[in-house]
Amino acid sequence: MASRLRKKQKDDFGTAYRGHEGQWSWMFHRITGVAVILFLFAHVVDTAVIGWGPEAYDRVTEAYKNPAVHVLELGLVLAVLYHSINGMKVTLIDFFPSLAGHIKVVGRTSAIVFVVSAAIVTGIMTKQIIDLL
Amino acid sequence: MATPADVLQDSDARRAGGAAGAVTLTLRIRRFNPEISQDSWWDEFTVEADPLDRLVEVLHQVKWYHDGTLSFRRSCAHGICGSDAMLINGRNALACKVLVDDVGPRVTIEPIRGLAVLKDLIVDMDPFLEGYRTVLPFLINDSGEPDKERLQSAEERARFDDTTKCILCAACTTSCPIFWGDEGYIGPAAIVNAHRFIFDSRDEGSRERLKILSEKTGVFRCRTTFNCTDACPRGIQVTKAIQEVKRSILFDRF
Amino acid sequence: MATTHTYDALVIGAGGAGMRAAIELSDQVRTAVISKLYPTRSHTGAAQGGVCAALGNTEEDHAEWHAFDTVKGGDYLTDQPAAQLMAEEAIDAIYQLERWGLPFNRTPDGRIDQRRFGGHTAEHGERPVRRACYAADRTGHMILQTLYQQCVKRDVRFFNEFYCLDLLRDAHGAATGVVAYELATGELHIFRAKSIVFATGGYGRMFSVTSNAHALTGDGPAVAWRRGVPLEDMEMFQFHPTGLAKLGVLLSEAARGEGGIVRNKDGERFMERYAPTIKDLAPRDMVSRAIYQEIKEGRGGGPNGDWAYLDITHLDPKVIEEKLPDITEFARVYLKVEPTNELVPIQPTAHYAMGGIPTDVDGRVVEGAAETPIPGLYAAGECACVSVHGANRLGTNSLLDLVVFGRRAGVDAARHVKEAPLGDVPERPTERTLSMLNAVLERAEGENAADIRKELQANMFDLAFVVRSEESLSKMETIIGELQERFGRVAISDKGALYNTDLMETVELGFLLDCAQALVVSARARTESRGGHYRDDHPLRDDANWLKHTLASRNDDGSISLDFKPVKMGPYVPMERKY
Amino acid sequence: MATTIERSTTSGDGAPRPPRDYTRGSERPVGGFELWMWLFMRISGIVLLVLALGHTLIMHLPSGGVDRVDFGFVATRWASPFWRSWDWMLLTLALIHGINGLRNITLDYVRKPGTRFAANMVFYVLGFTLFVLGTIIVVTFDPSNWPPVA
Ligand SMILES: Cc1cc2nc3c(=O)[nH]c(=O)nc-3n(C[C@H](O)[C@H](O)[C@H](O)COP(=O)(O)OP(=O)(O)OC[C@H]3O[C@@H](n4cnc5c(N)ncnc54)[C@H](O)[C@@H]3O)c2cc1C
Ligand code: HEM
Ligand code: SF4
Ligand code: F3S
Ligand code: FES
Repeated sequence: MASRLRKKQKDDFGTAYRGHEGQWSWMFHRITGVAVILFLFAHVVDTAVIGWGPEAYDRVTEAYKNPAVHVLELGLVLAVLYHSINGMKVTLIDFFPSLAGHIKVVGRTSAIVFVVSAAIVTGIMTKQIIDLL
Repeated sequence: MATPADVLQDSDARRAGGAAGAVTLTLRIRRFNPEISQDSWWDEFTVEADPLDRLVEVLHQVKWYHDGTLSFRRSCAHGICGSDAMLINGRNALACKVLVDDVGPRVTIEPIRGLAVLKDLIVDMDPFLEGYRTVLPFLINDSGEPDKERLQSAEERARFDDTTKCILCAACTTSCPIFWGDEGYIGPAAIVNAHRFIFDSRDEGSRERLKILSEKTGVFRCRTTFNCTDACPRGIQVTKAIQEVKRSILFDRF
Repeated sequence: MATTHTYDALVIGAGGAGMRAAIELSDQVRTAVISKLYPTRSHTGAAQGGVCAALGNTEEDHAEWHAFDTVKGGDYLTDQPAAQLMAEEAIDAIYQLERWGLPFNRTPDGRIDQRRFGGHTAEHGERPVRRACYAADRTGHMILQTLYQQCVKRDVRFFNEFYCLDLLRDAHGAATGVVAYELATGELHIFRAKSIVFATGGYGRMFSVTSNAHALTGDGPAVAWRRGVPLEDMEMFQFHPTGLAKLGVLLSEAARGEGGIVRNKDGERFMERYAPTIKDLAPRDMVSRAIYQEIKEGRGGGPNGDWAYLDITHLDPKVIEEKLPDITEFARVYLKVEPTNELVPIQPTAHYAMGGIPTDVDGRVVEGAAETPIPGLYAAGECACVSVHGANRLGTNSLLDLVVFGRRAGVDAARHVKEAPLGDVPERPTERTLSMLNAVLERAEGENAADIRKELQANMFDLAFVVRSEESLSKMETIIGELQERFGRVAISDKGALYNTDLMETVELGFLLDCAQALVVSARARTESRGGHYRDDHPLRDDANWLKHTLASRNDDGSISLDFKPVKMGPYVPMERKY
Repeated sequence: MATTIERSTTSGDGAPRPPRDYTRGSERPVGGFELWMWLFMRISGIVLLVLALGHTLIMHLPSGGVDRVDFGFVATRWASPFWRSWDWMLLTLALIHGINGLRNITLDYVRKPGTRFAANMVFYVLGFTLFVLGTIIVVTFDPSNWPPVA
């Protein structure tokens, strides 16, 4: 009987929870974190190829010289940027609990810092991509 | 300066404006009844309501005049007992603290998340209260009792005032993305109640509590998403309290 | 097919009174607490203003003054020895709560702070005194939480969301157990015990405008009454002057304690006319009646001219934020009124039941004028009538009642456990409950309980509220008769076993009807005005004939007979109640 | 019916129990693995702010971006012990930081303890292997093993 009662709803998450901005910033933080660590796994391997000599390594880096990779590269930089800025925000709130009382200001500030720096980075890198084409 | 009579006219005028006529409200309610089906379904009800009606009374209208099987918990009807936390238009709130006016003509109501649904809007509160119990939510002071009161300055008292307001409604814990993923996480409500004692100058059990809270299910699972603070119907600065607890574990100071 | 549980002691209800008794009991004997709500959902948590004791922390005060105020506040229907005992034990009871961790507000020197409250005076009515200990305006919340915390500490056994539906008595009349309905499964349980403490709270839900929770339906008194226990002073119901208009949500008297003023639609501070000495701090019944009078004379505001106003705009915003945060929020949330610069529309609201299950000062339920205790049966809190509140309870005296008499009931119930054997329960203990539930469940079509409830509440509000008369009460009696009869044909749509709140709401309505009937019959008999009971056909107090308690009991044929018992007097001689 | 479930928040039998001394162990310090990992995440985060963000910006922003990167580029860069240490620290901290992040995620979403353990082991082994691999390369890389092709 007990187990029948305790059945969890299958479609528990049918609708989105309209949470605090912090819910979304955390989600992005998590997603960018995972993206970056997955990239890192790959990056260690590709860099390690250098141990097999210039031919091997340059073959790898050659593969990177195409626009699609550059778009991914832009994504990576933005991810690191976002994760870092949001990570700093989290760390600040962790070490100064009183900031939690001003989360609006803190959250907005970090968002602005990200948007501005992301815009600059995107600008520069897009230009590079365009130049390359 | 305005005389009382002036102030009065103002407020009466405002109220008269606010209470203008009934509105039609469509409720979309997520239903579940294991006696009927193992799956949940949606029901829609249309009711007339005053803009200043509480949503819990609208639910009563449905239960009393449309479908008696609709089940939900409620008691005080003014936000003090913590019975009726539910997911209203995608946000946790007490149905008795949301007015028709606040939610517009269409309202979606679901049970709070992360706790097993037992019937309609009723969820199993036991895991939630179990979390509460693990943080030793009672004053611990074994160094003798005075004849009268223990002294405490107004500042010391103010230190934990915010977290004494908790009514254990679970709105915070069931809004926490971490709790949705893992109900082993002790959850913001338990931490709020731990905070209430950790920062009480009369308490001597804080070390014990902090040890419990620094375990894998404890306070370090919090990712500062602030959903809890947003959801708390008592306006408790939940995340701030959690951060203070983290800090006091870090520095072993309280 | 019901599960039987055996304990030494049972507590029915997990509000302030129930948990206070449970703490006392569970330290000594095997105890279970049965509650239809999770403990912290109990309505004790709604109490705002404070809990009083003559601690003398902020100014001179004495238990004896407190006892006097209680007796006078109760319009001399108070049993004076009980009031004296309560005022004396108050002091330790409060210190005990503090030592259990209750976060009272503090004085500058770190002691429990105290505030003024209606009817509490120094030197026998000379001037208001600071006697109410408080924790902002959530004193009841803190008491409830603190007591629950102590229960958690003691690992008290709770049966949550179990509805007590029947009392079991043995052949000699002793209480030997209860029948409870488990909401989660729809199962019946039999609980046997040597001592049973009823602490089920009030029954304000019989009125349409009330500060009481939906759950306050008089279950305890009704269950006892159906098993032959008389109900005392049921006509004595308190109507609190400052309920939020239409909703009844309470704005604590603390608002007036901190300097709030009641005004009519012209902005006049009319209490100056009714109680020149203490004005807005007059006891609740007087302020409620004054509001009624103002409304009757055309000075009420609002769309129907039946509102008065609470004015706290002149208070320091800091005081409002620090000492009245919750009630400020109520006004903002529910009426969208900003109390710091607007007047809050108010209406008297059904608030507190002075009457209930008759007990002595040890919480033992007593029968008849001779006060013979029913072995094993106890009651405490709002469902009980000790009677310390007489005809009108003073603000802050109820929370005190819970802890003082909750404790005393627990102590005596534990003593009884140690002395008495486990009594027998009847052969088929669940018979009556089953037939009651099945009758409703099996009926395919019939009356809608909600209609009956609504009519009961609306009529009680019109006919048995602040002002009553022979005419209104006899009319109400007839209406209740009709409603009872219709209730016999009630049908519900939820026939399921799990969380059948439809069924339980219906059962609760039955309890309410019984309590309302007892109230109206008693009120009709009392041909005088005293405290909360005001008859405009008998506007004066009549000590010669009515210095006595009413005891209503139900006969087998459903009719009600009234009995009386004298008020226990003491040092205070009844005099006119002027403030 | 014996199968009744008792829904309540205690399982006790209602019997009185002796008071427990909660303050006894109060001299032991608080904290533990979760605290240190939590702290590590923040501190490594701050260091990574310089190392990782610096690394990405330096590598990807100046004109040419990753297109400049080839054997020669790395050889020149790693001629300086400063950049070698930089990259090694970045490697180490980012791996620990990232893998602990993944551990946190499994705590949140992987309910079965066995599966969770397995997932974490995969991450640890992978992380350790990459750490060893990376370290060997950073420490032992010597461009003179491959004389310039041109
Ligand atoms: C809004 C408000 C403000 C107040 N402010 C003050 C104040 O400032 N000072 C003051 O002194 N007093 C105040 N009072 C009065 C005081 O709070 C109550 O009288 C008191 O709390 C009643 O406590 P109780 O323990 O008797 O009942 P409650 O706290 O109401 O508890 C009743 C318990 O009984 C249980 N129960 C009921 N029926 C059943 C059943 N059939 N089976 C099982 N369990 C059942 C319920 O689950 C609940 O746990 C206030 C009251 C209200 C409504
Ligand atoms: C190569 C670089 C990095 C990688 C691979 C990485 C990866 C991760 C991952 C996977 C998480 C777990 C996310 C979660 O639990 O929700 C995480 C958390 C975190 N990261 Fe990073 N990160 C990197 C750089 C940084 C930087 C530069 C900072 C900036 C200060 C930072 C700060 C944090 C913080 C504070 C957390 C904890 C947040 C939380 O627990 O919710 N990280 N990181
Ligand atoms: S902290 Fe707030 S939201 Fe959480 S349980 Fe307490 S009152 Fe409810
Ligand atoms: S929602 Fe959860 S993640 Fe932390 S800030 Fe609140 S507990
Ligand atoms: S009914 Fe009590 S909090 Fe809503």
